[in-house]
Formats: sequence, C-alpha cells, structure tokens
Amino acid sequence: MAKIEDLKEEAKKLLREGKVKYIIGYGAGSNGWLAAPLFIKKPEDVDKLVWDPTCVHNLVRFLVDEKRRKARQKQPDKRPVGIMVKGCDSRAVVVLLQEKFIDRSDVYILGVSCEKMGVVDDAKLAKKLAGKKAKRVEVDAQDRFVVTTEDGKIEMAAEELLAERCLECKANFPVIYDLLSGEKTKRPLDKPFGSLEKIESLSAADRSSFWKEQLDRCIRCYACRSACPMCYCDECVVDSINLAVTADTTADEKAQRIHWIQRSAESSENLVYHLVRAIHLAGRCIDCGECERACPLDIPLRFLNKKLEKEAKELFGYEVGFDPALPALISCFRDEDPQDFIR
Amino acid sequence: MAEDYEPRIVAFLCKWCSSAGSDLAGVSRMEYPPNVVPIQVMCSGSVSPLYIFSAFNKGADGVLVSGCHPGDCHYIKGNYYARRRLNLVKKLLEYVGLETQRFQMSWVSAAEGTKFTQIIKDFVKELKPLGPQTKLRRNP
Amino acid sequence: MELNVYTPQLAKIVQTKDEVVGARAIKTFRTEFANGARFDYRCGQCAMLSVFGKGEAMISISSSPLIKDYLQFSILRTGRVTAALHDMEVGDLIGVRGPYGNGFPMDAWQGKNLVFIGGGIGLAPLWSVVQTALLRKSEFGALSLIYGARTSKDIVFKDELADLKGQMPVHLSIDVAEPDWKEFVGFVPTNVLEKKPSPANTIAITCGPPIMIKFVIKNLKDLKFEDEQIYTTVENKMKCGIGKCGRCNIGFHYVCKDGPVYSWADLKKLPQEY
Amino acid sequence: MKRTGVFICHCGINIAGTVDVKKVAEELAKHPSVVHAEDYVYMCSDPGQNLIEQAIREKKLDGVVVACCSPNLHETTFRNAAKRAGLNSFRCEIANIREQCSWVHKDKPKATQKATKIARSAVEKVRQNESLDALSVPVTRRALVVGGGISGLQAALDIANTGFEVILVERNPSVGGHMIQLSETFPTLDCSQCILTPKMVEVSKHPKIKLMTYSEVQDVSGYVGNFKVKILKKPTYVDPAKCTLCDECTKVCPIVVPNEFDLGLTGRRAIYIPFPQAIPASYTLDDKNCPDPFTTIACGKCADVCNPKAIDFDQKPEIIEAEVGVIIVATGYDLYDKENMAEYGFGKYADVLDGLQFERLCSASGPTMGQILRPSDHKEPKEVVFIQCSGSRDPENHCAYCSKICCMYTAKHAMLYKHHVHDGQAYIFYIDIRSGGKGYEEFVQRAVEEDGVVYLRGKVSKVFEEKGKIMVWGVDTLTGRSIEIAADMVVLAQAMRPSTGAQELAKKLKLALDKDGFLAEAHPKLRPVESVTAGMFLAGAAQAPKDIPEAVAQASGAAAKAVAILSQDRLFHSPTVAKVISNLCTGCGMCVAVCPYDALTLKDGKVEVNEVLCEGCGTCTATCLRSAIQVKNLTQQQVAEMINACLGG
Amino acid sequence: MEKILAKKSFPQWVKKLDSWRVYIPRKDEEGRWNYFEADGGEVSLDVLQTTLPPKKILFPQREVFLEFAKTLAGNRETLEIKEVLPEVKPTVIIGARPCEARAAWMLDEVFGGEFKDVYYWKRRDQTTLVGFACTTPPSENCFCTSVEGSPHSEEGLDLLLTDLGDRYYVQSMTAKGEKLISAAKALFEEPKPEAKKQVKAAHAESEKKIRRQLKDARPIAQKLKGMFDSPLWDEESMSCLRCGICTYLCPSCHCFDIGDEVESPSPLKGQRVRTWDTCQFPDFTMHSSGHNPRPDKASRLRQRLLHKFQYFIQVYDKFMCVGCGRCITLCPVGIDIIKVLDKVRDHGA
Repeated sequence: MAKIEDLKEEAKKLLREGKVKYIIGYGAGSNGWLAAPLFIKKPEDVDKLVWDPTCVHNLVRFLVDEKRRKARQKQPDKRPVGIMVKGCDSRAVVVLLQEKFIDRSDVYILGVSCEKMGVVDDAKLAKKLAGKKAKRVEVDAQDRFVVTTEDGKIEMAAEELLAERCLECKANFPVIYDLLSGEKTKRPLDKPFGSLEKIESLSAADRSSFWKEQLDRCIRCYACRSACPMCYCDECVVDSINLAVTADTTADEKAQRIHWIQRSAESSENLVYHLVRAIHLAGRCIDCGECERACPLDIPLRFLNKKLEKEAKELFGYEVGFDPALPALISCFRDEDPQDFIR
Repeated sequence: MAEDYEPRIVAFLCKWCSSAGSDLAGVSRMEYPPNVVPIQVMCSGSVSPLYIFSAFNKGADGVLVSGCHPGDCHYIKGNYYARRRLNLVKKLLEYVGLETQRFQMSWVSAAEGTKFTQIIKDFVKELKPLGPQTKLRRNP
Repeated sequence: MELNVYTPQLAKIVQTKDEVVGARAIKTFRTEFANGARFDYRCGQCAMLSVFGKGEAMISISSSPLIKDYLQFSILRTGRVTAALHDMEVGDLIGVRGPYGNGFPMDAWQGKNLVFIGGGIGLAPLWSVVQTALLRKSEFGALSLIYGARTSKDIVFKDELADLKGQMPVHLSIDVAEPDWKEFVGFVPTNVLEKKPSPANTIAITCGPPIMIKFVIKNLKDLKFEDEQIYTTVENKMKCGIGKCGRCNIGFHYVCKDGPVYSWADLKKLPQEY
Repeated sequence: MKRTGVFICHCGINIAGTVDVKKVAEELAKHPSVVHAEDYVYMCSDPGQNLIEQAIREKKLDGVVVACCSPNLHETTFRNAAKRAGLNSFRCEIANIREQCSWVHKDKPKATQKATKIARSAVEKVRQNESLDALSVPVTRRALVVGGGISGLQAALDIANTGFEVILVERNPSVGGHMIQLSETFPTLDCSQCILTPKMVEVSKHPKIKLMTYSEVQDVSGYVGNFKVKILKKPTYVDPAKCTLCDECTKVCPIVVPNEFDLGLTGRRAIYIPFPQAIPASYTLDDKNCPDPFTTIACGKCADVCNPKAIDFDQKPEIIEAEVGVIIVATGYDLYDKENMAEYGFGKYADVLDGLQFERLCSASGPTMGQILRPSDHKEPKEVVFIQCSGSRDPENHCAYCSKICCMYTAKHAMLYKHHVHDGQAYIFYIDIRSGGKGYEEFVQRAVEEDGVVYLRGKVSKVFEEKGKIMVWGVDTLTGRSIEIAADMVVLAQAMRPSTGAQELAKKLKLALDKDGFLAEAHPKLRPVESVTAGMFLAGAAQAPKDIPEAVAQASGAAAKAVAILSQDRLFHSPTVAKVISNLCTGCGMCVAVCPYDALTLKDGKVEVNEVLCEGCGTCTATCLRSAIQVKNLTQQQVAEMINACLGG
Repeated sequence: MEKILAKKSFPQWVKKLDSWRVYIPRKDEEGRWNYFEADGGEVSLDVLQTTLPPKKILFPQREVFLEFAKTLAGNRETLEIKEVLPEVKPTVIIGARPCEARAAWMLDEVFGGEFKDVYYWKRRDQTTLVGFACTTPPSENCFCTSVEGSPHSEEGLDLLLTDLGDRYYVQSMTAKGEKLISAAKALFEEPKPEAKKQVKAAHAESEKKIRRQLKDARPIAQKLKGMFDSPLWDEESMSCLRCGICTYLCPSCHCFDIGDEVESPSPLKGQRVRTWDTCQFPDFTMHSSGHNPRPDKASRLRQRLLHKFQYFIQVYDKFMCVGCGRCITLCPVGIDIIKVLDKVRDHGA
C-alpha cells in the first residue's frame, strides 16, 4: 500500500491555504478494525488520516451529500472538496463527471494507489476468525495481513482476506487525481469476472432459488442504494412517494407518482427493486462493492452489478469509469451490437 | 401443466412497424392465439426496462417487445437503443433465473403480418409448458 | 368487540362545493356515515379520511360539533389522496376515522373576546370554532375575523363569509391588488397590525401557512398579546393519527394526539420542527 | 379524469362476429372512471358519431374511448367528433379491437376477454391524457432540392412554377445526372439528351430557382418549415461570367484523368467542361487533380491562355447558409461497384462493360460518336452478351433486391446494338423478364421479334478471356443445355445502388435508410414520397430503383407535398412531445445523447425540450434513470396503468 | 418459580412445546444468526447476536390492516371493508436476549395507552418470551448496563434461562412462563441452594463482561434538552448515508407507515398495510407540499437520538434504547451512538 505522508502534507497545505472547503478521508473507526469516513476541516486534524486495507468505504458517496448541501444553501461555498480516492473510487468520480453530476473543479482528488493490495473483506475476515473479533488489521513488509484479536496476532496471505472485487480489480490505482500517492502497479488479472462463474454455471431453476433465498432476506433498509455513489437520484423510481417536491410540483404530479413496486418487503417486490437497481447501474457501477458491504443481511448484491458489467464488456465492448467523455452505456449503440436474441 | 393453462402476454408494439404489422395480420385475417394483449408505444426505444419488470410483477407470463428492423426505425435509431437496453434486461432476467423464453424481442415490419403471427404462435407455444410465471409476480 | 383504532367507518359524500379552482384547488365536502356511526368531536379536531386504494390523509373538521347531521371538510388538492378526494362526487364512499387531537379549549375561553386570524385553507379549522362560537354566542364576548388569501379567487367560503359579515366584523385581504377589490391589500400579518385587535380579555386564534403564523404571532406580540392569549395549530405529516407511527412529533409531543392546537406559550417551549 | 365514455363498434360483423360487444360494454361500465358505455353497429357512420357527440354533451364526458378498427383508419374521425362536441381531441383514444383482436381470433369468449382488456387499457390511457393543442410554427417559404438529376430538376421546376423559391444543389459541375449520359430511352427510343436539356435550361433560367452546382449540403438543423442549411460551394476557379467557352484552356492542360461523363472510356483534362451542353456552361478546374498530386505544382498554363482572364486560382470554398421550409432529396443512384463483379470479369477485361458505359458507346455524343466499338481494339463486336441481374436479386453475394430497370434497358441495349451492327448477334442472359409498364412488354417483344435478340434463361457461370474473345459459359435452364459463347463484348446490367455519399447525407439530414441503403419512405404504401422526417421528401432513385417516368412522377409528387407545406402560413406539429419533470432531472444528458432529432439541450443543469423538433418517440423516457422526461399523453404512469389493465381480469 | 433444566433436555423441552409456534435463533450456512421458526431440527442456545431482533415477530415488517374491494351488485356499487386481524396462535420466542425482551416492554408502552393497537396486542398477548441471560456478551458493542438494563434483566420476559455449564437455571416471572414449564414438567428439577448462588454469581459476572459503556445516561438525557440546536448534529451526521439500518435493526424502534396496496384498479381490490418506516428516510416527515421539518441528515440523526434518550423518557420515564449495540455494529460508516452521546455529555465541559 502507498505511504501517504506526501498526501498529508498536501492536505495540510490545501486546508491552510483555504484551497478546499474540507477534506473527506479515512480515520480510525471506533467500532472494531474498520476505518471510518473522516471529515477534516482544520490542518491540525490532518494527522488523523489513515490509509490501510481497512479503508473500504467509497467516499465519493459524500460528494452527493455535498452537492445536496450546496443546493440548500443560499450562497454556497464554491471551493472544491478534497477527497481521498482509491482506484475504484476514482472511477466513481469519472462516472459522476461523465453524468455531469459534479464538475471537475468541485473536487480536489487525493489519489491513493492500492498497489498490490486492496481492501479487507469483512465477511471473509469474520469467517477466518470464527467468532473472534478483530481489533486491528495491518499489512506487514511481505504484503501479508496481520490481524490482531484479543487472543493475539494471526497472519494471513493477502488473497485470503482481500475483497473479491479487489482480486478482480481492473486498475488498482486512481485513474483521475490531482495528487497521487503510491505506484500505478497492476495486479495480474486472469479472470476479471471469475467470481460470477459460480452463479452463471447454475441451472435457471437453481439461479432462481439462489436469488430468491438471497433477496428474501432484504428488509428494504435501502443501505445498498444509500451507500452507492451512483444512486444519487433525489427520488428513486421505486419509491412510491415524491421526494423531489418543489413549490412547482403539482398535485397531479404527486398523485400520478407511479407505484412500480410496493414498499412491502416481499419476494417479488424485493426482486424487482434489485432488478431495477441493477439495470439502472448497468454501465455505471464501478464495482466499489459498497452496496454489498453495507447490506446488513449480507445479500451478495455485487453479483448483480458485476454481471451487467460483464455483459456490457462482452456484448458492447463498454468499460466504465475510465473516460468522462464517453457516452453512457445505454445512450449509445454500435451498428454491430448483437441481436441474436431478437426474432 | 394443466391443458387449459393460458399464458398472459403483454406485447409492446411500436406504432410504425410492429403495430402496423400486427394490423396487417388482421387485415389478412391470419389467426393467432388471443393470449397477447398489445400496448402500442411510439417506438421500441421508448420501452423502459421498468415496463418489462412491471409487467412481470403484475402477472405477465411473457413479455414481447417488437420494433422496426434495424435501419427501418421511423425515429431513425430508437430501435438500436432498444436493442442494447433490452439485451441487458434479458441477460439480467435470465441471470436471476427467469426462463429465457419469457422475455422476447422481435423485429416486425409493417409488411410482416405473417412474421408477427408466427412470433405470437411460437411465443404461446413456448410459454405453455413453463406454466405461470411466479418469480417476479406479486402474490402469485 | 375491541375497537380497532385503524379501521375507518364508511361515510358517503352528500355534498361537494368547489371553493377554489385551478392549481391550488380547494373543495368542501360534507359526509354522512353510511352505518350511522357516532362521531363526537371538539372544534379543532381532525379526522383521518381514506380513499381506498390511495391511502389516508388527516384533515381538520370544519363543521361545528354542534351540528350533528354531517361532517364537513375543506380540502386543498395537494397530493395523491387529496387529488383522489377532489375527483370524488356525491354518493361516493370514503373512510373516516377519528376524531384525533386535542381541539380548541373553547370552555376555557368563556367570557372572552375571540379574534380569528386565518390565511388560505387555514380558515377550515377556524371555521368550526367560528360556527360554534356563533351558536354559543352568549358565552363569548366580541367575535371578529381577519382572513386573507393570495388572490380573491383563492378565498374560501365566499358565500358564507358574506353572510358572516352580518354577524361579526370580517376583515378580508388579498396579497396583491386586483381591480375590483375594495378591502385590504397585503399580507394577513400586516392586516392584523392594521386592524389592531385589542388584547384586553381577548384570545387570538390563528391558522394558516407556517410563515404567516410566524408573523401573525410576532405582530400580535407587538400589539401586546401575551403568549397565553395566542392559539394556533400545527400541521405535520401524519400516518397513524394516534401517536404511534413516529413522524409528526415536535419534541416529545405527537401533533396528531397531543396537538394540533397549541397556545403560543406551550408551543414555543417545543422544538420548532414543523 | 373521471367521466370517460366508451363506445364499442360492431363494424357490422367484423368485430361483433368474434367479440361479444355487449359484454365488453358491460365490463367497461364497471370501471370506476367510466360513466357511459355503449355499442353500435357502425361507430364511424354519421349516426354513430352523433352518439358519441351526444354522450359527450349530455354526460359531460371528459374522455372518450372508441373500441373499433386500427387508429390508423378512424382516429381522426373520432377525434374530430369529440372536438365537435367540445372535447379536446386528445381526450379521445382508439382501442384497436378489430385488426388486433376480432380479425385474428376465432374463440369468442377469449376474444371478448382480450377486447375488454384492450379497451380497459385505452380507458387507463385516456384517463390521464392531457388536453393538448397542436403546436404551431411559421414557415420559411423556400425549398431546397438536393440533386440535379431528372428527379431534382423536375421537383425544382414544379415547385418554382407555383411561385416559391427553390435552391437546387448539385455536387457535380453540371446538372443532368445519369439521364444526360444515356443515349436513348425505352420504350420510345427518344434521345435522352434531347428531352432533358430543355429542362436543364429551364432550371438555369428560372427566376425562382437558385442553382448551386459543384456544391454539397454540409449541415442541416431545424425542423419542418424552418430548416437551416449550410451548403459548401466548392471552388471551380473559373468565373462563368467571364468564360467564353473558347476551350483554349483544355488544349494546354497537361493533366489527363478519366472522364467521369464517359465512365472512364475517355479521358479529360484537369480543367474541363463535363459535356458540351453542361449547365451552367462553364469550365471547372478540378482541384483534386490540379495541381498534379505528384508534382504539387500548378503549371498555370490555362490561365496563361485564357484571354478573358476567367481563371482565378485564389477562389476558396464558400459556406453558404440558407433557410428553407422543406427539403427534397433526389440524390439518385450509382451502379454497383466494378470490384464486386469480378466474377464476370468486370474491371478485368476492357470489353466487359456496364450498362452506362454501353449507353456512352451508343450515344451520338459518346467517345465513338455513336459507333459501337470494342474499347480494347476499336473493332465492331459481332457477338455481344448482355447479362441481366448482375449483382441484383442475389441475397447471398450481392444485392437482394431487383434493380427494376435492367430488363428494359438491356432489351433497349440489344436493340440499339442490332440497329448499329446489323449482322451482329445479341444474347441476353436473364432470370426472368419484368416488363410491367406502359408499352414495356411490347418493347421486349419487339427486341425478340424484330431485332432477333436471343434471350437465354439462366445464369452465367463463368466469364473469361480466350484468344481475344470473351468466353461466356452458362446454362439455358429452359432447355437444360450448356451454353458457350465466344463474345466480342459483354455488357452487364449492374445493380443500382444508392449514390455514393447518400448515406452520409442521410445522416446529416437525419433520414432513415432501408436495409439496402436507399432512403426510407414514411410509409411504403400511403406515404411513398415522404421521408420519416417531417418536411423532407424523397424523389427518384435515391428511394429505390426506378425508371425515368417513375422518377419524374415521384418528383412531382414530392413537389406537391412540399408546396402543400410552403403554402401554409403556419405549420402544426403534434403536441404529444416530451416534457421534463424538472425537479427530477439531474442534467446527466443521457437523453440528450439519444434524441434522434437534437430536440433536447442542457441548460443550467436541466434538460429542455424544443417542442417543435421533438417527434415524441420517447427514447429519452426509456433512457432516463429518473423518469424525469415523459412524452405527453403516453407517460410512464399511463403505460404502467395500461400494463395493469392488460393483465387484470 | 425457579427450576433447573439439564442442557441435554433442552431440545426435548422445545419439542414438547408443539402447541406453540416456536421461534429460536439459528445460524444459516453463511454464519448469519437469525430467528427462525423451529422445524424439529437441532436447537441450541449457543448464539451470538442475531442480525434482526425478534421485534419482527411481534411487529412484523408488513402487516395487513384491512382489505377493501369494490363490488358491483346489479347496478349498485358497494365498497367492502374487511378488517384483517392477525392469526392468533400461541407463540414462544426462545433464546431472546434480555435486552430484546426489554425492547418489547418498551413497545408495550407505545402500542398500549389510550389507543390500543390491536394488531400488536393480538400477537403480544399470545407470545411468551423465553430469555437467555448473556453470560457471554453476544456482541462486542453491548452496552445494556448503561441504559438501565443488564445481561439478565427480566423486564418483558416470561422466563429467563441462565447457562450454568451443563444446566440452565430457569426463572419464571409470569404465569405464561410457568405454562411452558408445565408443558414438560418432568424435564425440570427444583434448584438446589448452591445453584441459586451460582446463578447470582453468573449474573454478577455477566455484567462485568459488558465491554462498552455509556456513562451518565440519565444526565445526558437531561442535557439533550438544551442541545436541540447544537452544531454537533451536523458534524456527527456528516458520514451518515441515510439508510435504515440503525432503526430497522433496532429492537425498540417502531416507526411505521400505513399505505394502500392495490391489487386491481378495476374493479378496485387491495389491502391497507402497515410497513416499517424509519425517521432516517428523508420522506418520513416530508409534507405533501415538499416542506420537510427534518430536511437533513443532522435533524434526522438528532431525532433518532432524542427519541431514544429524551422524548421517550419524558413520556414513559424509560430509555428507548436497550443497549444491544446493533446500530453500532452494523452502521456501514461507523456512526457510534455511544461516541455521539459521549460528545453530548462532554459538550461544553
């Protein structure tokens, strides 16, 4: 993992000179081993920044909050926000730029490269520890993980703890940044969509029961869409109520709000909700894995999004998150797009 | 499956080609099963994935989207967007275990009454052995 | 059988009247219970109305509890349920449950002058008090009404207000001048300052948009009304109507159950979350 | 909307024979928004329409559904009826229960159930229809005609003769198109140039026609009645006003290139006049070949000998902007590429020609002054093989379609050949003969009977050169005999293709192409001269292979359509266009990217609709992730309810 | 009543409860704990914290209130309303944590009072809660002792089981609890005096094992009254995602929505249902005019904390937090209610 001393220096300078409003970074969490989002307004707090494999969050999500905050303010502070991004997170920035949700001048991007590492998968860690609780997770000089529990330290090979998405990462370094910490090293990648094979190889009936079992657990807490930087709509199409209401919204508009699905957490409604979410993220999901991580019921949501990422690549040669000038996946086509499924 | 099971199909037909093709089937007095209820849309490009999910959610056993042949779109290129978007929808539905036969897309021109008829016949025939669609359907 | 607090009684719409048409349409409904259910309530209380298939909306009752034949509601077309209500006609069935909330302490006001200050649809909850006060006229001192709306077209109860003028001073206002308007032009709070109701032995009761209430209260204070002399109602989003669903609270008060009527003395102690 | 009326048409027994119309009316009456439902034997009849009008007035209906035949037939009828009764015409919807129900089913209960669903779905739609008024825009009373062949010339003249201005754009130095290259025309054997040149002259002298040759359409924006076009005027380096047509320049020009007019059978200089009767009558210095691409030096000899000093090397390309109300596209055809017909030795053997080359050989103004001679040795060919369907009607290898005119012109060629070479023999290989047309069949008969042309039914399997002869092998499928002809010349009736560059132009004009690359008409039967874009019309072979009379007819048709627009004060446009729900829009621009009409733009982070450009296709709706853009009267809310109605019950 | 139940007899006892619907926590293949209906399979109380508390059994996420349908009799349209009360079968929740039972004891207040919630009480009255004292804290974020609870608290419970190695010490607090014992009398023994001593010691020991602490919860409640407008809420809510995890998974959170679900628009047919809702969703308090009294994350975080630590105390003199720590453990961005309240306590100090 990159050392971030140079980044801290820059952060201090930015805050001291008032070039950024604040900096979104990672700090130590108070609950267990995981880092937590940290919002730094003062240069003296910069030393609270941490960078290690527990920095799993996609902080780009908070740019959405920042935009909403600015929209509420009468005279918003137009200075950029500093933000720490990993490779995957940086691709989220690219998508937000592509969709003109933010302007390049809204952000000062402090890129950190995961280099050969990535982030820890909490489910994998929990399984390894079988009930014990980790206090710290660190990386040693040999790029192995060292997990500290109440009963002492356990060493593990990186692959055993790294999130699946990190093992399938296309670029484990930021693709857009103002300052980059670390090297642009790439992990060799044989099967970029290898983790899907398990589900793809099932029969239709088995896939159906797999997803039913998974999605029946959903309680519609909407943590998945709340954690997602691409789910920035003010009003989600699956919501049955209007959220984006202004003085101009007519009673008819409110009355005509479509009930695509019910709020009730039932099998069919959960499935449709997640299908809508998946299709809306097609060509937009950059595989930061936050939806899956945030899910309290451990629904493997990443498999839905990753599947469409794979199809976009294989059917249309579309790769998301590298070029802000690219049209969106569904707002372009190629004459040779496959149509073997059409009669 | 019970012999008298009749699948319920919603067909989104673009106004200029497929709906006209379906009209031609009528004018030519071709016969096909009455399982399909058509919804005329302006262009296959306007068929949102939400329509498809919703139709299945409200109880459709099959959904058909039919538009103009490539290059033939009344709106120049709407069917190309539809082709890309609905391919993703199809892949996604199959991925979550919906039988592949349940969602279909076709190109039917205004002159292809016969083709339209054949597509509906085949669709109904393929859906019958599958029985009612329960996966996306609310309160099946 | 145990009473189910969530089950509405069926009521038939027996009369409708368009008060205001256009984008901010207001319609007045009178309903009668289909099965002769009893419904005793106090001025200022609300009822939860159901349009089956659309949902429920909490609406204040604008008829006087002394009139037992019907319930009257004046409803602004603003969302899914109220839009559906506006589409209903005489003979259609809705659901009614309630009454909910505390209501105005009319008995405590005996012997006092009452000045009603309303804006827009805010006249609806006041109307129940106005009607009741008229029916019990001997119990109160002088009555008067200050009421305003954005335009003359937005004024509700136009005919009733004309009749009311024979029974108490009625001061009307509109926000922006119109050719045929003879009365005050300006906002309601300004009209309050203009008409200068005396605080002596008087209770001021104000209903209307939050911003209007805020300035009415400020102006009443300037006219030397004490906090205890000012009453208002609070509106918040409600679902259950009985203090359980958790959304309409201001501080530890559930507006549906502990409100919606507050004296300014009580209200100002609570968080301003409405 | 609460007060919907539903009217169910029996259409005699067309509907009532398979659909229990009473039952449908009964079922629809149960719908909460339906206050009136009735059936009648012929809704489209006057009494039927009266029923509708009466019900609207008496029951204060705010929506009408007529369940009857396809909306393509009587939508206007019933919308007008609704309008007469004081209802906005967009509050009337058609439920198609004939073409899409009664005519295609036999089981009455099931057809009745389906008809009920279709009608219910229409009720759900109409319930939420907005009252709309047609959008209106002023008209620029000027036409643009693209292409100066016979179709373009005819269209331009027809429009100009009604008094409207026309801009005629032709990319070549002269108008005339392919027709001017022809020698005689079938079936009358008129001299092609003789009948065309008067039209060319008329165009060039017409006060209402602005002729722009050697020019190309670069860009088109706007919408029907109000197009803005950019036309690139390429420099000719010769001032036609000064040029006296003395032809001194060509004599000194050192650069020789193949002559397009003679299809490469002859050469021309870099400074040239395409043909003697060219309009405008002026020389063009072809800057692709001068200066010589190899030496890159302009020798300037032409300027030296030009007495009137008409040559100006400083001319620059010019972009001319113009506003027009309508556009007629008449970009014509080209013949199928030589490279593609290598199997017939085309391009390999000098004496294998295509039809147009043969026309030049026959033409009195041609390279041989009307004598038919072999290009290889200038000898008179004694045996000539004509091959029809060269590249046509061959879906596996070439074009799937029939090029339509080849049967006729091949007969003409064979005939002309016989007229020139009396002792020669003409053979025609054909698949079948398509001679539909006035005097066409007689013409073919004449070729056989009077001129002794030998028709051989079958395909040519091989063409190769042997001892100065072109050997043609084939099979006569009528007799089953193999045929071997040692020919002196082979003429291929090459397939017709859309002209080069037509595809690019179609993109600029946002016109649709059919699968073969010809411009697509709005409706194959009912709107054959209109394009899919309002205000743009098609004429001639750009739309499909056709012969001269057909091209002229279509050109006149297109001109009539164009004039119909130009003679309006204001134009009306369907108001069922996109609308933006602004507070949901995040300004991502995905809809802007998909709009086929550039009707959407981003402004201050929100999308705006140019209602006049929008055609209401709804592709934006399906693209928007937030349902923030909807097509009026076919909103997602409406479709959602329609889906419900289609599945319920 | 106090009894001893041998651990090996525990499964037999569960089997004997066949006239009840029995819920018990179980681990699925992926290692997630949850309450499941006992299906005759293996049962044990070797349980860590379930993701979802047993709240969902007393207060299901979706509950049908009534069914409505329009029917056409002849030409007369009628609207039929049918109340749907929950099916009432006696239910036992075995292995509920004492804190989870305390939450039920709080929900009893909410759903009781002047307007009794029949749907809740239909279930509640039929439900017997068998608690399992936390001799090992089920979560590292447990802090029940800070909010007037304990790993062996009895509020809301009918029976409390305490692990004494090879036996459970069984305390019955109610007649409902005793009924469960009577269902398999033979399996239970009278406790010996030393067992009583053991259980006391175990309980005392269990309190010490609680790792996290919120000091001075009552004074914090007092202090909160003055902190409504503090900038603290904004700072602490910066990382909030506005998801519903903290509240949906909270044993005591009970906010709900009532809405109509239409099955068929024509002829009208549908249900009125109650579903869970949460103060953390922006639409929760939004008026139909678009005005929102709690427009931002700060006001929503404040509402969650004040509801639990101020308002509820003002009305019922109880915290509306049982200290189970779920909101801390499962918050995707590590918002820690203890840390936030620590800041409240230390605010201005």
